[in-house]
Amino acid sequence: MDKNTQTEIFFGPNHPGVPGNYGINYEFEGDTVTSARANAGHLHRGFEKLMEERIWIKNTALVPRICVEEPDINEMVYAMGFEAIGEIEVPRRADYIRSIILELARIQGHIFSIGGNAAGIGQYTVMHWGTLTRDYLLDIFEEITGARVYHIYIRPGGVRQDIEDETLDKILDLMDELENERFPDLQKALFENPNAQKRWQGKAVITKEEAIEMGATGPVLRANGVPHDLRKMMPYAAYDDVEFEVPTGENGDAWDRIKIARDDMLQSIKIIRQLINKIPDGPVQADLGNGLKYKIPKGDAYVKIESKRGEYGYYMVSDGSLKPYRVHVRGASTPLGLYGVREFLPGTRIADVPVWAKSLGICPPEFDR
Amino acid sequence: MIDIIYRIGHFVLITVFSMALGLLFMGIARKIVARIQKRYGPPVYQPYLDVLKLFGKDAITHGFIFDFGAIMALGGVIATLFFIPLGSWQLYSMEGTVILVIYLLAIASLGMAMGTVGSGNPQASVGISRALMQMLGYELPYLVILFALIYRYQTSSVWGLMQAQAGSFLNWNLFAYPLMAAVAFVVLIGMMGKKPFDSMIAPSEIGSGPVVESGGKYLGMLLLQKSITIIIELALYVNLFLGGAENILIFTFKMLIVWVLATMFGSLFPRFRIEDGIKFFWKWPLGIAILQAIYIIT
Amino acid sequence: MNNNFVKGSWQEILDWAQNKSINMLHYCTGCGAIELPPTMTSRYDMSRFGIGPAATPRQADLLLVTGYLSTKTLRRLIYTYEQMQAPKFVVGFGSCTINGGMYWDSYNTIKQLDKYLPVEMYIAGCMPRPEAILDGLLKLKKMIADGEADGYQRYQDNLEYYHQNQEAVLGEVQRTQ
Amino acid sequence: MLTNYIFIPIAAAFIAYILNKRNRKAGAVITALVSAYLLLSLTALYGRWDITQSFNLSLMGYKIDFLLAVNPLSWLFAVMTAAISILIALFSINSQENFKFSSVFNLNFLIIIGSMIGIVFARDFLTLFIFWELMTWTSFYLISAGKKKMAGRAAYRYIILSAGAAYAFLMAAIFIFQQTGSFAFDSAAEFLVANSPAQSIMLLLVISLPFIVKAGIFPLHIWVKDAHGNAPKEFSPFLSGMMLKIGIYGMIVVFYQLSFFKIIENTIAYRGLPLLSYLFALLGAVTIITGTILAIRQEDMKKLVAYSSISQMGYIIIGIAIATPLGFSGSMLHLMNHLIFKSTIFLALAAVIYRTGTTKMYEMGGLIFRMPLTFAAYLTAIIALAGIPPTNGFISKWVIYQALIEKGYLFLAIAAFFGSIASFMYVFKPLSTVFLGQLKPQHQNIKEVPLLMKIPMLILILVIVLFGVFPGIQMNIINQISGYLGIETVNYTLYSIQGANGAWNSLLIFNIFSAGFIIALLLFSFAKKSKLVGLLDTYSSGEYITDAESYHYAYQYYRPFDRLFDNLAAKSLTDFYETLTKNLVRSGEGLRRALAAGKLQNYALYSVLLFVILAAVGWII
Amino acid sequence: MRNEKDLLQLMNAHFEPLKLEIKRKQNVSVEFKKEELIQALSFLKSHSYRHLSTISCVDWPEEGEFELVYHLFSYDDLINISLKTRIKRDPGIFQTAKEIWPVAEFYERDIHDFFGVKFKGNDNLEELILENWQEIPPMRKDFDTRKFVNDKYEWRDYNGQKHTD
Repeated sequence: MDKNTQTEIFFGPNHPGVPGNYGINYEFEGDTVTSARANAGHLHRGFEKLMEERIWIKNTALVPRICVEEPDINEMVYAMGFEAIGEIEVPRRADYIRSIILELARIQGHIFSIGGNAAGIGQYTVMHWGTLTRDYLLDIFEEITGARVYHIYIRPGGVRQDIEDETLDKILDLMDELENERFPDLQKALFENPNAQKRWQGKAVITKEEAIEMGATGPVLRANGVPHDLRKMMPYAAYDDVEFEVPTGENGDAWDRIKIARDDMLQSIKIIRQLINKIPDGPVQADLGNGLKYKIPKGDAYVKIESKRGEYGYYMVSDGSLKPYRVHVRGASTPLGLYGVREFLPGTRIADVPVWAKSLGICPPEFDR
Repeated sequence: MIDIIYRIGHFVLITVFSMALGLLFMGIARKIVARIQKRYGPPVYQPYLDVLKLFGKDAITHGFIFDFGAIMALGGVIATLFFIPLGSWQLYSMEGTVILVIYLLAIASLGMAMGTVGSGNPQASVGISRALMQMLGYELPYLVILFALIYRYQTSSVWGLMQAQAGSFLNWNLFAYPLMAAVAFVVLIGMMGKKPFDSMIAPSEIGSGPVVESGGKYLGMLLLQKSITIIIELALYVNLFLGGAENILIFTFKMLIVWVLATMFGSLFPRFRIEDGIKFFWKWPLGIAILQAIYIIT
Repeated sequence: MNNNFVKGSWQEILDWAQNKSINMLHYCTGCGAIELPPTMTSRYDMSRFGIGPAATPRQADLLLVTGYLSTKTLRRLIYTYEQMQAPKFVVGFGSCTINGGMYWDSYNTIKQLDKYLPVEMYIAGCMPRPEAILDGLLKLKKMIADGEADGYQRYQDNLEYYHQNQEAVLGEVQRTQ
Repeated sequence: MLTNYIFIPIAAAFIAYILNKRNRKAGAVITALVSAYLLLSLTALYGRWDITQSFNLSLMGYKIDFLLAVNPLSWLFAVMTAAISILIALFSINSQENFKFSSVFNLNFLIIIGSMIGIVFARDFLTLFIFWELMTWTSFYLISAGKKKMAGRAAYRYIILSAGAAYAFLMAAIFIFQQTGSFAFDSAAEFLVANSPAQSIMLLLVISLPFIVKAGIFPLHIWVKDAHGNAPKEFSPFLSGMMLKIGIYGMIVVFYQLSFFKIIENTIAYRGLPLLSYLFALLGAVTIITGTILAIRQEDMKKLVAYSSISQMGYIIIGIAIATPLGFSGSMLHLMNHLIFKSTIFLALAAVIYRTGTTKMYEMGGLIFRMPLTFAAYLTAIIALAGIPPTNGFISKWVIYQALIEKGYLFLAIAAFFGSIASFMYVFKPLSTVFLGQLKPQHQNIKEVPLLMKIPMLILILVIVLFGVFPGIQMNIINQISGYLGIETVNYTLYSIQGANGAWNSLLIFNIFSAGFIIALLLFSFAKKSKLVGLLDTYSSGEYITDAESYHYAYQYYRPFDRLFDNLAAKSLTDFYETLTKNLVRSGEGLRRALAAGKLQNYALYSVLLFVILAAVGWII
Repeated sequence: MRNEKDLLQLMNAHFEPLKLEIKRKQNVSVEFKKEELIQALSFLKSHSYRHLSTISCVDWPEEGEFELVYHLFSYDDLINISLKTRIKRDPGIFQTAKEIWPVAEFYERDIHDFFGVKFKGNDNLEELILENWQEIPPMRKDFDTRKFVNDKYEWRDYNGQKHTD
């Protein structure tokens, strides 16, 4: 690094433009980034060690706190891992409720990321509207699970409690309100705004080969026209009973990724409506005996589901005892946050670094664990 | 001697009045933006409390140039107040005040630039280089407009230009040359650094740019400088295009209208990148300004 | 402006002004930070009480420690805290800052925040809700108005105690010159 | 009587050369003494415009007389030369300790001063040409004495351009001599007026060629950057301060004394201005724009200031070319102010180079703490150059703006506005990269420059502020000049100038600015005292700054702005000239191979043939 | 479009895997000897298994071995294959997969941080997540967190009684 011509900037932990508690130390020359390094590890709490110290049911309280933007995804993968090793059959109604919760979580995650991206380029009005819309979804979660963000609702073997019918009607009303009032506002304010398009078009481009080589999935891959979605490829919960398309983009830049986030939300609304119409009756929790004595035979499994940022997987090993032997968390933005920064950030302008970081959905707690 | 005391008293009165008015306008702007974002927003007198708190806080300095920059910025802006007729208050209707005001504002920005870069933070230097580039961007169309106005009314003093629009509101420049007034409005937004053109203090890109190291009383002085700059630029716009006013109340009301429009205009646009900002200023506004000037000259 | 004159009635005015306009540092240290956007934006709107975000420690008065603190974040938090200027306050969110909370047996998070930084108040809730945050901040404003919020004074007075605790956990810590 | 102003410096030059061989400082001391003497005696000359001196020489049957005379214009230039040379001599006394060629430097420097005064007092073409060539050759040696490799190439380009233009000037002068029988300006003036307009315009254009080259006007400005960039650091202020102005002096002589304006009176006019002089004004405008854009791009501070000199010269040319009283006095004001603040900038930068040894801006930073006075000098000078009110820079620009607006020249005004606003950018770049920001480790123990180098900077700062507040001092000499050249004068008082539609009062501005400053100072000291903190304790978003050197933004300071002009700058004029010379050489080579083919008798044949042709041509004319 | 059985036959044909197992629909796990794993990775990558989800490491202190698990996925066969291998615990050295998947460099750095496994060929193995960590790598089974936390941090005592006893 030639000290005279290059300046080092700490896009570090305490910086308004960085997504969460995470840092990028980059050098730039003139106004183009020349080299960058990820400065991760600020949120490391050693989840995997803590999980080995607790019995199976206690971990359900610990697991949603891994990634704060998508707590339900963690609960679902943990439950699926437990059921995969123990070959436990989950009642059909629980599958439906799980899918409803996951789709609601996907909508609130996408609105939050659209708001974050808009704030990155200075469009604070859309951030305010987005967070307001997200709050209505948190109210619905509060009604179903009793908590706004960390729900601890999806448990191994099913779901903690049933959803009453009027809650389902409330969800349907909310879906109509989202589709007819909230999203058209965002559409006019952000997606038909020439400045926003100019700020995002052609920025932070990740091509199809780079994404696959790096192991990046979700909107980063789908922005290049590749309709890979785990809900279609490896259907879990109740996704085999619903039809929906997988939105894709063409040239893999920030503008396509944000449009995919918007189309994803519209698809989720369609899925929720189908799920609520076809929800069967029946128990919501498989009979596994006393919660404190959950035990599954020796074995291991790698389970993964489609979070809003891509493939989110756990590798779980059990040695037949009361506690999990080993749980390895694979966050959706791990390749991008650590490797992608060093490979693909150099070459962007300083003004586009926040656009780069936020549009690729880097969520630091996933790889800090 | 009496005249000197009267002048000094008048001078201090105008400075305090425009600081208060500027801060009130900033409070109103925050309220409007809050309402657009569907929330209450801070009370209208919030900027007064901010300034009072900031002057009460401790502060750090990075040496002589850091202080000198802040003082020169505020001093330059207060000096500019002298030459702008606020309604009927006019201390010096001297010649050439139009061009003088542009250059006096340059003192303020040079002072702030020197002070903030003196803090040794590269993010401040990047912010200042963007501010200077943007200044070149919006200053060119503005000076072409001034050139046309001075040539049209054959006087280069703001007072003279204001007098030239006396009589019915029909011969305000807003109606006489609507295109020029529109270009001046866009330039006004650029000059005040409001939303689409605030890439120099972009918090998410360069951690709030030049003011990165200014805490306590330095931030207070920058707020006061910003408030007076708002009043100066609005007063210039009202004098040149809305025909000034007989008394201060009508003048403040006109300034408020222009200010509210500028705030609303900006609150829905994300921020330009700096080279797109310059290109924007040099494409449409400069083109229209030159066409208008040619129309006036021939 | 020497200090004893400041101590008199002028200090009340400053305290009054300080509690009317607080700048909160935009540093999301832990998981509680996800509840800050709803509090700052349209629905719960923290700015109607005069509390707004600030980008850098120089402009900030209030440091929110939102949830657990890993040792790596604590080292940077101390450096940021010392860069902030005098009337500064620290508010701890949730049980993780009181006794380690859910991560009581984690090898990488600190268990008691007030051994390393002077804390004005804690807000309960494993990630407190926006209403709880607003209620806490309103109490903080009252404390500032009455002049009880003197955490920065306590930090200056027993600097040695705090620095010892910090070095015990973190090894060497970078100080501001 | 006038001759001793010319021959004393030239004689002293040889003494200085010999003395300097033994004691390094002697040369500079002698230069300082001589220029002090010149300054005193020239100021004593003020007001006596009737002194003339002439002596004649008969050569091959022709009676040639050399005329010297003093008039307000030439007096002003002579005083300016003397003033700037005394400051530079003082500065270079100990700034040249480790400079190999200091004795050669002083020799050439003194000869240049003598020849410049000679040019300015000359009243006929021959003396003008002799001293012009003397000045060009000595400055050629001085430029090539700079950085070895680069200076050589720059000096060649400079000498080729100047020599070509000078010989064209000589041809035109001889042609006029044949028509009028004498070289004097006045006789030439009557002849040109009587002559057919087309031919006299052609003659005057050829005569003004060397002046255009020396003034660095647009098409022929390419030598300025390299010459300034590579000349020794003491000579650059003189080069850009005075040498560019001599070109302007020549233009004024051509426009007024050789009555260029009277000749083109009746040609087609654009908005009341003869097209040809409007063309000159356009050339000036283009000089401003190219000079500014290229100045913003430079990474070497001397080249940056050189380009800014070119763009400031553009203002002066516009002022003269539009031929209105306001325009002329504005350009003369700007001429004097530019000399003052440009030499301050160059002296400040020379002080920085003397201490750090490098001219590249990104290799320096944070020098304000080590060299506060140099910073103060540089700051005042750039406030003047940017044209900010309390200094003299603003007044001259304001008068030029008044002149432009009065006549409504839109495109010239746009170029002028662009030049002055963009000057904030390239003026602030060295300030922020060299003086502010983080200090480089290798510059930790730099001290302020010695006393003898501080004095010139202090004097210049005082002069900037003095002329900023009381422009009247400059105006009375300018009015005498315009009276001498036959332009109506602009009325003025000690601190105000009458613009197109109203007077301008600079003392009032100064008072108001200081009042505002005092109020801000009061407000500042009212709040609590702030704690001094080191430069490394700055916002770095929580991380630790390990090495200060990389935490400083200096390289490509205005990259986004330069990107807009990348393709324009790429097609710069120097490549155009390079290609021109390349295929010129190739075609010459082809011709030589085809004709001579190395045999001896061919050469003899061709020389005879040539002789015959020449004889025939001589017989026809 | 192979199904699970075709995939296992393919493995058997080209390598001698120690254990083959179909865990669930679209999920297969194969165990290899230490030497064969890297060839198996590049072989599978050329056969449409181009997505490397992650590299996990499990510590078996009783058998004195680390178990490295490479999770691959194919966008054509839509099958998830986990390649396992066992390496000795005390030297804990394995070849790097950096040449095949450059992103593996960071997964290996992460495993080095928490388990202390050294990967030959991956030169920058400095700390990624932890910061100047002196004890043994924390995720190993023989690292007792309760004791470590006890002496490094002291819990808040509520009038004499710690909330954790």
